[in-house]
Amino acid sequence: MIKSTGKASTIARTLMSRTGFSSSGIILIAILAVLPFIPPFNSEYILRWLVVGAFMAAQAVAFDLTAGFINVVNFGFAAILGVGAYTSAILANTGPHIIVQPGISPWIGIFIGAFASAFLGFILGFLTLRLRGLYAAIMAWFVGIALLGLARTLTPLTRGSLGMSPPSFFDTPSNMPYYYLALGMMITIYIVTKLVTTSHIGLAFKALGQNFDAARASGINPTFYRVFNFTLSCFFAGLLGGFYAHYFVSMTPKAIMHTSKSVETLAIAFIGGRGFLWGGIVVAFPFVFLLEYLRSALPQLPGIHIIIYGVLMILVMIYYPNGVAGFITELKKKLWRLRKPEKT
Amino acid sequence: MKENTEVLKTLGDSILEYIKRKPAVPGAIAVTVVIAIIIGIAGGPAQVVNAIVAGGMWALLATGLTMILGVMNVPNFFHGESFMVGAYTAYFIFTPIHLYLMDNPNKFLSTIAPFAGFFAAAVIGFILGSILEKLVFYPLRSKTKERWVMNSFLLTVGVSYILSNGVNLVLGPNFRGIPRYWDVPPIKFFTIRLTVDRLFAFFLAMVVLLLLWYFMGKTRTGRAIRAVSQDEAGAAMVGININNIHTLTFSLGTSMAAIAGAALLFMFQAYPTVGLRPLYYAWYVVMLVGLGNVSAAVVGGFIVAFLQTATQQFFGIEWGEVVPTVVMMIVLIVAPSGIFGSEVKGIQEQ
Amino acid sequence: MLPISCFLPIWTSLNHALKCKGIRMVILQVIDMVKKFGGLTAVDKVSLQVEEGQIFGVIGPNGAGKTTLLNCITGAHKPTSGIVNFLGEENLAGSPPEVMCKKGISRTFQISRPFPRLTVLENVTVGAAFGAQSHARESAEERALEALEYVHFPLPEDTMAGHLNAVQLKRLDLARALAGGPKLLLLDELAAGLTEGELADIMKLIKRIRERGITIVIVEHIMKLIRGVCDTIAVLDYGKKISEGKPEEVMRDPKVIEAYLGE
Amino acid sequence: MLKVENVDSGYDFLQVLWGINIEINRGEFVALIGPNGAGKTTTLRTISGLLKPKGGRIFFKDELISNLPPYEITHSGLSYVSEDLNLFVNMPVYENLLMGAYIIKDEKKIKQTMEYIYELFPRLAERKKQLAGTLSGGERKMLAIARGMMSNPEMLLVDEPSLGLAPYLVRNVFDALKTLHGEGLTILLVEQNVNATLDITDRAYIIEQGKIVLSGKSKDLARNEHVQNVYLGI
Repeated sequence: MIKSTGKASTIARTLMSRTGFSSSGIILIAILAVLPFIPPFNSEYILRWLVVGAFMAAQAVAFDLTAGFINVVNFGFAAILGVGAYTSAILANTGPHIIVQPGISPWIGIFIGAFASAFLGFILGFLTLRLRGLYAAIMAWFVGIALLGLARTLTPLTRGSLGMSPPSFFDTPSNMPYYYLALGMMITIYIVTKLVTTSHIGLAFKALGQNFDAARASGINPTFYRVFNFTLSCFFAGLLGGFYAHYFVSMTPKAIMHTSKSVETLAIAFIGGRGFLWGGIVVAFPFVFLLEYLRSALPQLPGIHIIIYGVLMILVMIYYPNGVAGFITELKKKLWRLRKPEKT
Repeated sequence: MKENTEVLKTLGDSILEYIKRKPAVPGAIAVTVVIAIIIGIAGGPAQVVNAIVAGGMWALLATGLTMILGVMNVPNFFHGESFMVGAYTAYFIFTPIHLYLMDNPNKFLSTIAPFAGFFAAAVIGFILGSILEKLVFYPLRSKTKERWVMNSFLLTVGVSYILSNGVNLVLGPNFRGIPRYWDVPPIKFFTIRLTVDRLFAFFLAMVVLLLLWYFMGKTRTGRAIRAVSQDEAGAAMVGININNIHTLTFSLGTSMAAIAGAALLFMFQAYPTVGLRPLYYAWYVVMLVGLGNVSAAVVGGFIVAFLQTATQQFFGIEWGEVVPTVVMMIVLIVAPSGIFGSEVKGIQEQ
Repeated sequence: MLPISCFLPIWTSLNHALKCKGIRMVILQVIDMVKKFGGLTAVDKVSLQVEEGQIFGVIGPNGAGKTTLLNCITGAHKPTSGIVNFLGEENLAGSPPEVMCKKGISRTFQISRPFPRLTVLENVTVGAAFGAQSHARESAEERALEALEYVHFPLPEDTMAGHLNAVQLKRLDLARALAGGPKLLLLDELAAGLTEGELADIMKLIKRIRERGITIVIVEHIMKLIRGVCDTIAVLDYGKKISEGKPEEVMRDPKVIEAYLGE
Repeated sequence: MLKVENVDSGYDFLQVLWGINIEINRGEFVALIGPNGAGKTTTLRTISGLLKPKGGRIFFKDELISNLPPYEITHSGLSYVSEDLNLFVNMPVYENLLMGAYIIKDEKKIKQTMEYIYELFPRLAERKKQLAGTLSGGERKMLAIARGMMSNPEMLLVDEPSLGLAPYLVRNVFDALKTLHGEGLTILLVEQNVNATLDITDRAYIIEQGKIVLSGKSKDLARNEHVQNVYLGI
């Protein structure tokens, strides 16, 4: 009996370490889970910010899978997210505004949308296969612009710039269920990404991202791993796109697919720390709060939040290229080194 | 007589040799000519002329971009914002003069008034470039060179969003434009009607490019810029102050984009995100011809302008971004470093 | 004096007889390899034969095409023409590097190519996990540790590879190549920049690796190392093979003395 | 003329030089000899300013230069010909030479120097208009040395000019250096070709593992037991 609990706890511990949840990670998640019941956060108004925070955090994790590991900045990320959103929205449509009325439940549509995005990611992976670093980033940007153009052009399906109003997930005005849905998605995406990146696949990603030729000479097949990486990252993007469609219930091509949306995700992921995955999560919530607060407090200064994003990103890139997560990790190491002599 | 044929023969041989070495070059030019002829037949010669005018501008923009890339290895994402700054500068310089001239007509002054706008845009662009280089890229460079291309690229992305949103904050999202610089009737040329503004924009682009060519090829400083782009350590060894050359190059590139913005004010009104399309086309040219390849960027500008005109002609204006991207994908699959090949060292490294 | 070629048929049949008895097998065979860069012919019709268990040296002045030849064998460059046979598989020339690695050819680089933001252990684990004898992650890590120990890596395993110096990086490269469990190991100027003591150390290490049953091809500048460990050497000059044989013989070849050893 | 005082130097995570002392008088031809990786190139890079010393001071013509950026050191009359040459490969030979004279503004003087260089290296005169990237190995070395000479330096630092050259070309390069020295140039030469180097230089320093272990007249060093053992293979 005792032995088996011991075994169970070891398994739990390995699972914890594999999924990357340290005790502080568990505490963070617990706090996020009870947050909607604690006073300033239990108003619908603030709750909405929390939803956006979880949504941005999940995006940052999915984005970091490509940017932080295989070193390709996917500038078409927002556009691919938009493809997921549009697919799900079109599938859920019942109204006469567009030519098809499949009326599929959003709960199914969101996955079909994710697969559509994954397929695009698959293609993007192949397209950028022979291109390295910068070329791949610019190519992804072009693809993003083309997708945005398509969403605007295919008016019979998307109503073009007028935008669509897909149905919502839940039949309630409350943000509460959406918050848990977003949080759940964030945690799931994080766990899956972490599992992949701590396995030997993640090692292959990092090797390819840091020295392409040496990775190949060590027997890593670049085609498989890069395409796999893009496909997975874009699958998550599509999933989040579906969430966007059925949460905000109104969308235009520019509002979700524009390059500036990719840049927002990029800023959060990079300020959080490239290749750390959890950096984006730590940064996303305070950021969304700060920026939403600024937006509501200073309505006379439109776009101030993007300027702050920009300035912070520049400062981080110059003075702390490993971001917040890198800073925390180093701090921890230093503290640990300080504590060590006391022990002995 | 005999000498002449001999010269022609050697010339022919060297051209043949060149074609053998780089078959993509005549191919690209041939494709462009074919597209131009098709446009000419389907849309009339006016379309061809318009495409040539636009081509001059994309060439100017792409040259600035590719120069910064070649010399500093900085892939500039705020080139469009430099364009925007040029447009605003020209607007704020030209409009008051224009209003004054409406009350006190003066033929000479109204002829040269636009030049004040262009000149101011060039100067402001230059100053902006120097400030940003010293403020943003110099610190990064002195800090670390690791992952330089990607990091500097992300810095330019940050700068781009700060600039466009900053302008939005200060000046608002309103469009500010002018109908035309010169209030004179368009020039008629067979069936083509060409406004003086367009003609002049093209002329200005060509003059700037010629001046740049002279500067890079024949002057001491221009040679120093080329030297830095080819071997930084070697340049330092012969006594070139690399930091100054970097700042100068950056300022020149920014200034060129600003001139383009000023010259096209009659077409692109000034507003905070006006730079997006020019940025897209400048990058399109640079990717198409190969990163850092300055002379090829000029040819590429025209190729892209014809491609763009053809897309609008045959698919409609709303396909303006979709079709070129598909073409780009095909080109990059065939030639991963552009039609004319990349000349930037280190850009492939990670 | 009879020309040497008269003895060739005899030598060939002798070799064949030995091979039939399984005494020495040819593991790598390069036939008429040519590699051109634009107008420059970097490797010009080079043929090599490396027997199993041999330490084979390739020497020559700078720019003689040694590294290019190596790149053509490992697939990093696509040869213009020529044949590569390895371990009984015919005509592998032009296969991508990852395929060659899986087939059992590992290499080190002239200028080491680490994964700078991975630890030393992770660097070597990459080699172990994706090399010729790839296994699951855990056992890959064990084999990586073993390889690090084998090459006497002097620093802790959790050092970031980006913080190593050139000599340590060469060791890391070697450990990574070994961890893949190769049949054939190609070493590109492994000893550049070493002191006398380190040189003796690396020579011992190379011999130990051979004792594990790994065939080794060395591209090197340092004659002392070549003389100390190689069974056979080939000399390249301006892309052509100008001599081949036992080190002492080759050193006496007037062509080699003229081209390489100089004054 | 050049005085290197207790210099420590190296790269980010690696110190290569440990308290190097070198002193060279005007008009001397001095060699710096040592095995691969001993820090010869690092020494030259540190003197020329491409690397910042971690400790110690360097004086040139009694002026402190160890805190100056490389281009100012070139301005003060010290020219460096590096091991990897650092030529401008997409420029023709004459433009490379022009770049060498970057710090000189007097056109006439540039022209004179260029003519003198062409006399010294007739091979370069023949290939004036050829791109530097298409020259052969020996011609490149010549061009690098010629470019170093174009700034009319008072002292030349030359890093392994014989590396990868055929023997007769090495002799050419060494002859050129000898001629330059004969005309009053101070030279610090880094070499692996110990025999030939000790033959043409006045004095030499031996560097091992980042420290100067021996110094003295070249003739004496050639007879030194340690040198004979390690470098001359006797």
